[in-house]
Amino acid sequence: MDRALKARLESRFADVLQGDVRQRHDQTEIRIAAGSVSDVLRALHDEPELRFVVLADLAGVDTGREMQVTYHLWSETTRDWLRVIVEGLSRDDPRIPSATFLWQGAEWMEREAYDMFGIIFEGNRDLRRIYMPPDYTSFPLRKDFYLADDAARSPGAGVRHMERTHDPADAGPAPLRTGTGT
Amino acid sequence: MATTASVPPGTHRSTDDPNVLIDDEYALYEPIPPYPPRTERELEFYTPGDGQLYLNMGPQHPSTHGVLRVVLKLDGERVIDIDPVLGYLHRGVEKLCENADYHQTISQVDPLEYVSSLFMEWAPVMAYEKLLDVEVPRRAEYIRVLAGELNRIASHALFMGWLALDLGGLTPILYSFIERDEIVEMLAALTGQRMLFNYFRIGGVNGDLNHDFLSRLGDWMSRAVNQIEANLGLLNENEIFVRRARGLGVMDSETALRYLWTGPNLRATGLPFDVRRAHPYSVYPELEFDIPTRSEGDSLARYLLRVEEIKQSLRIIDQCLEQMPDGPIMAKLPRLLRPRPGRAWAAVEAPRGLFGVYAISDGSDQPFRMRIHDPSFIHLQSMAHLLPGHLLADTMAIMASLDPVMGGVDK
Amino acid sequence: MTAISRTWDQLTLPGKFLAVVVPLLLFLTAGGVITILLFGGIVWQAILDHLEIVRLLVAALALVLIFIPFAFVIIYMELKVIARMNLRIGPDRVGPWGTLMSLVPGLKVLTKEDFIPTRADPLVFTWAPVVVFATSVMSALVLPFAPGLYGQDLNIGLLYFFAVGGMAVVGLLMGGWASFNKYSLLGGLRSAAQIVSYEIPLTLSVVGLIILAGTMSLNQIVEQQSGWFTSWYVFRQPLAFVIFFIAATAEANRTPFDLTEADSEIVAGFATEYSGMRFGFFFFAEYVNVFIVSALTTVLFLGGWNAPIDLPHVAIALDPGAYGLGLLFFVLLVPVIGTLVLAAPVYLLRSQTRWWVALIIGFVLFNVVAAGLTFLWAYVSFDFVAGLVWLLGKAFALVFVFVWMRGTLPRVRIDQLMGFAWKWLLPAALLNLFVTAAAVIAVDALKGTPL
Amino acid sequence: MSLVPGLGIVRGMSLTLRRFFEPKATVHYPEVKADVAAKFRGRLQLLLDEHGALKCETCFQCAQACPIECIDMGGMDTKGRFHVHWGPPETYGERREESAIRRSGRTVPDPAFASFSPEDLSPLEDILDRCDHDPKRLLEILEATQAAYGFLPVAAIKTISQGTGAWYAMIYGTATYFGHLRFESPQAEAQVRAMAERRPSEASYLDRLGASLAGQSVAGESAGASAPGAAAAGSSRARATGARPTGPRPTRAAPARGARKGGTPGSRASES
Repeated sequence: MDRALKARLESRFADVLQGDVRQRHDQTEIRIAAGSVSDVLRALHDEPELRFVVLADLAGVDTGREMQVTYHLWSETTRDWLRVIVEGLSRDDPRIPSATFLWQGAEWMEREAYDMFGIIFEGNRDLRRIYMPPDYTSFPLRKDFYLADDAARSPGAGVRHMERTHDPADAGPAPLRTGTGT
Repeated sequence: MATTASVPPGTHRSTDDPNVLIDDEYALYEPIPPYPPRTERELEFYTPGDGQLYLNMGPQHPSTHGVLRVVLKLDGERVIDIDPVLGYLHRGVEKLCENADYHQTISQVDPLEYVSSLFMEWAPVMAYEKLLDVEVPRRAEYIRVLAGELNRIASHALFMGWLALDLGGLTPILYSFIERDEIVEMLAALTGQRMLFNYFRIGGVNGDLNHDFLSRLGDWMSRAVNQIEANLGLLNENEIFVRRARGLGVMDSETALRYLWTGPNLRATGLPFDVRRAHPYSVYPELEFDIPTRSEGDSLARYLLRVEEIKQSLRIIDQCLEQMPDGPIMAKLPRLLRPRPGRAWAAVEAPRGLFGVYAISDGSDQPFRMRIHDPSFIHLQSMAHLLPGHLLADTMAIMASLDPVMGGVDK
Repeated sequence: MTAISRTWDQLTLPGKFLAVVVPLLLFLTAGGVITILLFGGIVWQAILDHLEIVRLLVAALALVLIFIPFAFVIIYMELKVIARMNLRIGPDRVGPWGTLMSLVPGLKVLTKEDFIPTRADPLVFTWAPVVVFATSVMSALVLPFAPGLYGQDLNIGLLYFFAVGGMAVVGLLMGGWASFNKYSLLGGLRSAAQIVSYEIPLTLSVVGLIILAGTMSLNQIVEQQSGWFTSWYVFRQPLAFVIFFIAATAEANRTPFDLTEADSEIVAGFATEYSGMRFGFFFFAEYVNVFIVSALTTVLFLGGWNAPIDLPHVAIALDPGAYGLGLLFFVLLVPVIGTLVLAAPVYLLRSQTRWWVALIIGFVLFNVVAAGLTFLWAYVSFDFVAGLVWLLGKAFALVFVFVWMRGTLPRVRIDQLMGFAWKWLLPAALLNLFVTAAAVIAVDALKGTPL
Repeated sequence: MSLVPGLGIVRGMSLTLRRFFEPKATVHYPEVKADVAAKFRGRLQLLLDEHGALKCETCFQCAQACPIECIDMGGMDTKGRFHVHWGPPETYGERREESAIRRSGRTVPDPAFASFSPEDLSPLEDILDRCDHDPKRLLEILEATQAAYGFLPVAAIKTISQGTGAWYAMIYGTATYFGHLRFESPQAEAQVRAMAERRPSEASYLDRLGASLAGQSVAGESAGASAPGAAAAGSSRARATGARPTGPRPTRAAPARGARKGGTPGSRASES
């Protein structure tokens, strides 16, 4: 755990941080809102005492209550992985600015997050489905995803026996997990 | 269902969307999607220029390394633009991992990059150990490093054969398969499986070193270098191969960072970024090895860099065999794992680059969210940057030099 | 009526067959005899008058028939040799050591469905393989296999060969264009560019040889190389030999110049949409081309059907009539005695061998020995047997080199291919031509013969 | 790349020519078999103990642990019961899809088993509705099912498994855990009794055990003859260890998300 990094982050991003900076093992975790993503990422990437030039990962998360987008960053100025969690996206219409203005290579990861969670990355010029067929209607990694319904909605429905629309009458809404995810 | 309705003559229904009617003639000529372009990039790509034609490669193409489909925009033999289409091998591994318990996920992520499966196991195992605050015995760590480096050599050896095969050479692929087969037999003696070794366990490894493995390893190490050198004599010296691979898909380091390159491909552009040194994760701090880099950043550099990495891996294996401590190979853990809620990220240096796993626990016996970051996925993305201006013959050569594995690209 | 039908029903199946065939044969034989007696003389006279036409037809038919086995042999060679170079065993199931393996793809293409893709041009699509195969066989018409064993001895044989061989590109273009497939189109265009641009160094490289030989007739070129192997043209025109071999590799679409069916780029090139026997024609034409190119290289540079050393010509004068009745005893006794002599050691040395097994072994051994002796006698007493043996030996050695290169080398890119042809091979061929011409002029001047 | 142009090509060709005569790396497969590592675990097989008896006790732990649920078992369990599981002819792929759907958190409409279930499953629907498809009330469901049918038919258990989302293996573990649940119709009891008569008695099995431990082998022993002995062996071990309780043990609380994979007391007990 890199205490100096924690101090630096707290001093630099005091205004945009939501909650305190958490540290566990070799990871430092900050939480911000969707509005300040562009500024925070640019500052992390450009400023000489941070210089997080390597974007290791971009992941979408569905906690069951809200959507989150997680960035993992590496810098030669610290021994830790920096995890930037953008929280508070609504599950109905999650929107977040794209990171492709810094890392062109984030494009496909954002496409994947859109494909799996329906998160809209504003500024990504190629936000298509990447794994699922282009006319796919649902987002598989959401917690309320139900395969049988989804297969019934898909163009090839009716081929296999489990591809039939699930009638919500005989078993209520999708059971969400009790865990909050954090 | 919509497919049962009759279609007017001269048209047929799209396999993507049965509500879309495609004019047969139009559909016969171009692989242009039957729906209006949805994004800026798609509009740009599927707007044909003057005298340009679209060529659809795959998913059943001899050399697309699996079931990749790429749509090429050609001007004669020269490639103007490329649009890879993924998803033909998509298995939803992340969803499956969310619904299997922590032990079972290891066998779920195993076949991601099936030529280097041990690394696919290493990252999730490390992530779970961080979630559970487990201390892994040092002997287990050494065994992991040993097996991992063997697997890295096997993967790199296979890469050279594939590159030569996509450049039209029939023989090198079989020589490298001979190399790979010896290593794979070794690992089978160690782990019990040839390809999808379900070997790493949370808090250790599945089995200890045995005499069969050690005897095979010693026998192979004595002649590995000469054997590999002899096989490479077919390529390193060959004028045709060198002239074709040189200056192919040149990438400079800044652009490589913007495209999130890692691993040998990034090192071939001159940046010595290696997770084993940049963020040491196992007993790698105790081992000494160099990080070879090259400055050209073309296919030949990627090829030669992997040759160097094979030698470094042999060094690491030697040191592992010397410094291998005694002791247990598994940490004490309950059979049913329920880590306390939290998040963990672990990244390893796979043969293709940074392979990371981001696991979220909600206190149950199954990961709440399991994110898998695969380097092949990232590297394949930059084809659209590397390819334009090259010839059709170089398409597969550049892709082979990036060394993607479709099992990892389509998770 | 009923009696005939009852008799017919009582007949067995072979009986019915014979009852139909035998009278038919008798009738046809009688008719044939009468026809020959009436018009035989005229027909025979006509054949005698146009003997060269008949000879040409027979030669063309023989070439078509002989090239299929050659293609099979080359396919087996490719499978086995490349397998051994890959440290594999290769085909080992069909036939002894897999020798019949190359029949399997032949049967496969014979039994596969033969379809024409949608929107393809049926006429051109159908005729393209025919054109390719026909050109390769036609160009072989001037190849001298042995003294007196050739299709035609044209005094412009070499020119004819290049002219007809260059027609193959038409077939490839037809196939690539008519298939309605972009891979096929790219393959056809590649083959057109490649073959047309390699025609030039190929032809120019042999012009020097023609200057030296003073003729374009392949037979005379071969005869000029008789005697010891030092008189072969490869020693007088080494540069031309290298250029010719490289250009011939490109002509035959062989690795490293097999861009027309580069399987890792354009799936199968012009043959992507072909199946069944149409693909089989392309398939055979490729290997026939390999053999023809090797044979031509042999003829031009490696002495053709001449033995490398000047063997003394011994003629065995066998006059069967001189032996009279003894010949009968000879013919009857030699097999019996030979069988017994060869069977005796087998029977005596291995006690558990049954006597009839020993006799069978002895008979087989005797046949082997007799065949060997007959071949030796034929080799010594007939020139064309010796010539055929030497030419086929040299040609298949060159075929082995082609297969060897395919097992070793990767493929060049299209721009490297063209650049190599125009920047290196063409100037080298011109240099070779000028040097040869200057040398000839100088030698003539030194000899004092007027130009 | 060498300075002399073409030298590299010549070297490569010399290498291939040398390899042409070297010993080969492949083998004639059916005649020559490649050696398999001693630790190779690619083969799934039922192991026999030294008496030729099956070691498998049909505890379904492997079926529970299999990540893709491709393990299925049939045959005879340690109580000499008939047809522990007579599953439908399922292919690997169907099974995988089914498990994927079950893991997506809802019931699986799977008519595959209907072909070999003569019973009508309409009472089962009421029972499941009464217990609103709750796997935590599995014991209640099973008892009601036994009250309805007189025993627990395989089709009923499968229906319960798909209705509640609990694995078949877990339901089976629960049912075997409680002594008063039966798996055969009373008609099948006679069959079981007939089989029990055909089976060699436990005494003879113990004699053979002693004899083999002493070192001499019993004449006329073969795998076929000793396979039923396996069941006797299993039952003897079971009685010896007393792993057949009369009443239900106090059980742990099922996890909160049990509905997704049907964590049942019996299955948890059998798992830990």
